[in-house]
Amino acid sequence: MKKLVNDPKNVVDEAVAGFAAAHGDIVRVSSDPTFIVRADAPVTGKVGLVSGGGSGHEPMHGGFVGVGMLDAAVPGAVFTSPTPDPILAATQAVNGGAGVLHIVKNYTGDVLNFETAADLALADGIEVRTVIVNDDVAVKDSLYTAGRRGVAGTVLVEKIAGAAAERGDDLAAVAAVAEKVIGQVRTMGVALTPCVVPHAGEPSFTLAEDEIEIGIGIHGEPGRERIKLEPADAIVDRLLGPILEDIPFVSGDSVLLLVNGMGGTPQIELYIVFRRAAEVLAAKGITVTRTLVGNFTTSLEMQGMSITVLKLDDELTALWDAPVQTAALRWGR
Amino acid sequence: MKKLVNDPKNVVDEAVAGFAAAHGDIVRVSSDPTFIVRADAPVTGKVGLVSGGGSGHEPMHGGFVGVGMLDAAVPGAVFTSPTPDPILAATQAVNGGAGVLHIVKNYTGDVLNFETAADLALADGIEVRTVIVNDDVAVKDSLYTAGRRGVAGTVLVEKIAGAAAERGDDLAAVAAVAEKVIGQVRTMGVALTPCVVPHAGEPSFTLAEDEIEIGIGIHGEPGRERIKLEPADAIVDRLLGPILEDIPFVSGDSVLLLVNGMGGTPQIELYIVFRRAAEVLAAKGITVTRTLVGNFTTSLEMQGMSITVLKLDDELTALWDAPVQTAALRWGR
Amino acid sequence: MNLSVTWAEAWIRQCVDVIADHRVELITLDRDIGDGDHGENMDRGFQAVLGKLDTLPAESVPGDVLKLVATTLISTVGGAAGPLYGTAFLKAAVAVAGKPDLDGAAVVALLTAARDGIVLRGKAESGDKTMVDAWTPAVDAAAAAERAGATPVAILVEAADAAEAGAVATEPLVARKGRASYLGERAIGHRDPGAQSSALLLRAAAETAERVADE
Amino acid sequence: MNLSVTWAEAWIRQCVDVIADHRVELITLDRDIGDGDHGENMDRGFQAVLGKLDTLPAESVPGDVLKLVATTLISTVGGAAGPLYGTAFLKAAVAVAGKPDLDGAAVVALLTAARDGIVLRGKAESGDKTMVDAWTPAVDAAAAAERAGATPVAILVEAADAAEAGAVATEPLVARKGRASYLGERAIGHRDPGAQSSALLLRAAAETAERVADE
Ligand SMILES: Nc1ncnc2c1ncn2[C@@H]1O[C@H](COP(=O)(O)OP(=O)(O)O)[C@@H](O)[C@H]1O
Ligand SMILES: Nc1ncnc2c1ncn2[C@@H]1O[C@H](COP(=O)(O)OP(=O)(O)O)[C@@H](O)[C@H]1O
Ligand SMILES: [Mg+2]
Ligand SMILES: [Mg+2]
Ligand SMILES: [Mg+2]
Ligand SMILES: [Mg+2]
Repeated sequence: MKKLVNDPKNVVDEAVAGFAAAHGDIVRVSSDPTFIVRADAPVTGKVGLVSGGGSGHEPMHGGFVGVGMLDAAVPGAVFTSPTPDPILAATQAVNGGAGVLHIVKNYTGDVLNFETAADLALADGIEVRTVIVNDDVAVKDSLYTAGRRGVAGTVLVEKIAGAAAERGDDLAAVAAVAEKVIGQVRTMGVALTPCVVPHAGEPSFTLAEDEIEIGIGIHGEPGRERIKLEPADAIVDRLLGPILEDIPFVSGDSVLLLVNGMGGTPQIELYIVFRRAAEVLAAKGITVTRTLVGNFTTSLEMQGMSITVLKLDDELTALWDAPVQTAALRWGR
Repeated sequence: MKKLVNDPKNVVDEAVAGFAAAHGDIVRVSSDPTFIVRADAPVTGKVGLVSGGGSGHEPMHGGFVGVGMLDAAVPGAVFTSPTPDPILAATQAVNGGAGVLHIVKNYTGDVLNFETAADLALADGIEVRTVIVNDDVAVKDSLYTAGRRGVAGTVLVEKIAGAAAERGDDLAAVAAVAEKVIGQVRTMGVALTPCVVPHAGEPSFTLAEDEIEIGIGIHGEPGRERIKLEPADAIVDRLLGPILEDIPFVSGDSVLLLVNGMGGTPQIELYIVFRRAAEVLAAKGITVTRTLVGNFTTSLEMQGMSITVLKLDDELTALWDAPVQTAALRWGR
Repeated sequence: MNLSVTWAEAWIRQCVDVIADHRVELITLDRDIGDGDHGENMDRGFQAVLGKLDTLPAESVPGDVLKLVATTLISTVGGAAGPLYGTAFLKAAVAVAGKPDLDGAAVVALLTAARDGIVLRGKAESGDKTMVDAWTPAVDAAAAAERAGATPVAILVEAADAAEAGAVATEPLVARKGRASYLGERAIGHRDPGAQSSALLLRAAAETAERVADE
Repeated sequence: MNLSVTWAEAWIRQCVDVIADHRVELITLDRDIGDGDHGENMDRGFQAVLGKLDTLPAESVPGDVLKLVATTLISTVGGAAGPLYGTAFLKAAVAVAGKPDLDGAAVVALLTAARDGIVLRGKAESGDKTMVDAWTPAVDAAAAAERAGATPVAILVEAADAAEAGAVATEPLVARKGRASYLGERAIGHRDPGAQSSALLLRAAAETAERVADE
């Protein structure tokens, strides 16, 4: 294992300290318990947005804290959902009196820990609503599994719900916008290489030199199938198929297309992927009106990517375009 | 070699096409010869800024084309400087009548190809000035080498000179600001793993499982020394030492601190590095007033990073803060 | 002989050691069919428990020990295992609350409450390839032994044996809960890490009960 | 026998083949002490040349062939090698401009102009571990042979031999120009890729001259 770390046990604390040092204009950081809030939290009268989960997916979620997006992010240990204490503390720290929305990716650990924190916050008199993001179409039969996983689509939920909160929507309305995005966003990913959790010191799985994993999760959970490496275009087609069938997306739709790097993928490859994905969508009469390309929901140093498609309407488009000022996403201010 | 590519020969063309598809609001793309210009080029009366070089360093330079930064980027083949034709064409495309600045990283190939293009542009009646970026302190004795290399400091030159051009400075003034940045910026990098050029198909060099290369160049050129892997803090200290000695940076200085990922480094590690670098600077009485953390000047999927320190004054700070709207750097609009 | 707070504390101290000793094994199991953190999560949690055990008041009863474990695991483990084990110990604590020492029925109540807590939170059924597949056989074996008049020590030994067999029996299963469920058929042949850690904790319970009974 | 446009064209066609055949070798040499693209760059350039050779007017002279090669390499190779070889062929073309066929003195003038072009652009000196270390011995050997009255074919054979020896002689050197200069002592033991490609091009010149002379 080759990593730029000191003691593996301190990875998250040191990174959060570095994050605070780098982005003091946008965020403040609490240690013990560890969480990140926007510099002006709590914003009186505004719904607070809290997300979180295991670390190792940066910039998600800390990179999305700031005006127009999240009010707080709660990083757990690497690939391990945070405990209720910091979630509760973050919820308290961002409560501006209009209630707090928890945006939770659908993993047993995240769901249970956020659930406990929400119960405790409620007992504290804070109104909490929870939305569960589960955009990963790689999980086929969600009846016989822990259900679809929350992956890169989470970024779009956080941005759009964040804009709704910023314009003054109440908790029910912000939750409704978040649910709307969750209902219209689908993702599927591929891994070319595994990643190494610092405290584990060894790859989370192994792939032969000519193998890739289609439908990978963001913690290295396996996907639908392991196949031989193919040209980029063929891989894109494999991912887009299940995504487009699922909702389904149809001719005439306007969509946001996100090509997300898993952490170790050169950007040049992400654009090769984007090119094909845009081409396929165009051929189906689907118009890409908004785009995002880069590392947003990563798996440490994993090579690979995911493709996310979100069906847009005027409301979602306007909320997407609204100003945002975070470490990782910024426009309009 | 595992990459998301189709035919390795088409990597750059396909990526540029994808870039155009993803960022049509910011850039236009010309193919044959291949270059990227901002959507509103040429801007009448504004000095045009052109940079370029081998591909594989994305987002540099295409990701920095847009309002407030570059007017054009010319991508060569992977790790191969572009030929004069597209440089000339880009120069013509961005000439708004106020002349064009070529921002060139100090590699023999880049220097020679830009030189030819500048000669041809001059013959065409376009006034061209050239600045050569050479911020890499890893190259010790530049008398006996091809000279210091241009690495991540280039991003800062492009941003600040771009802001100067945007505010209406004339060609001599924009060139002077660029030279000022070049005079005050220093960088050094480290590689944990090599990278694989698509058409070569094999790693550009090899490092044992416990080895790192201190002073790596952005094409996998070797650095000062190959040492055993150390804790992140120790590596940071090794890079910062030569950087701070060089100008030198002294107590009381205000600086911009850039921690740049080489392409395959998890962001969590970049922030661990940032934390230590900020700590070391603080201990020396040097104040970090501006920051940048992320993948800006990469070497494909290489794991590693570089640290860049730029001495700031009020003028450079104001130019850094000025609005910028590119695919990879954006604020203020 | 009934089990006192001496046993409860000895049990938890042994859990600390056992989990530390099996940290890598649990990481490896979780790497095979999960995300490779189970051993690290559990070790982090029990190390935190170790740091808190000395804060227990002198007059504590077994339920107090279990409650301390519960709150500490909830606030330090994270992931799926944190809330699940946290709830297990919390419900177990409630089941034996106030009792200075535990007879056979109380031991069965403790184990049953723990298992029910896991099921309540995680909604897994038997055969879903989770820690429930260690706990439910353990509870069943304990109840049967108690009905047959076994001592608390013997009940815990039966429970530990059954939990170990239950953990082994997860190997041929396809998972329907937790991360391993994404693997489909590919989970077959791998032991569930949570079932394995459960078996370790229950074996520690039995061993410390035997030791305490011998003293 | 003087060398006509038939030779010039045959030379360049053979360069296309030789570079394609040695693409991987040149990439490997450049990976060792550079950035691993030299073979790819040269192959891209000469493939482009191949595509243009048929556009040469029937009445072309050797200088026209060289000029076509120069402009094509400049606009397709990139990197350091593109401008350097481009300038070499351009200066060579100028040196023999208009001449329908080349005697020994013209061949020496061609080679000298090429070498001078490389030095003009790249500012490398002998011993800097660059392509100059193939060209300068080649020019010197050619000049000596010409002074001794050798035929154009023999002059080119001498030049090719010297270029090959020069390329081999770069191995023990520390580089002072190009990317290999960053390696310091670590460049020792590796042959310079540009010197090697230069030797290949000059060997192609000699072999095609021999072949054309035989026909
Ligand atoms: N719904 C559930 N019900 C019961 N046990 C579960 C459930 N989901 C997961 N588990 C248990 O949790 C274990 C994994 O714990 P751990 O690796 O610490 O958490 P995570 O899966 O969040 O990384 C699994 O091996 C399984 O025994
Ligand atoms: N200043 C120079 N003068 C002469 N030859 C040079 C100089 N710099 C580089 N070269 C030659 O160019 C070769 C490298 O070419 P190539 O790999 O195509 O370009 P790049 O170095 O830009 O990747 C070197 O092996 C060397 O022979
Ligand atoms: Mg986990
Ligand atoms: Mg090159
Ligand atoms: Mg796990
Ligand atoms: Mg090269």
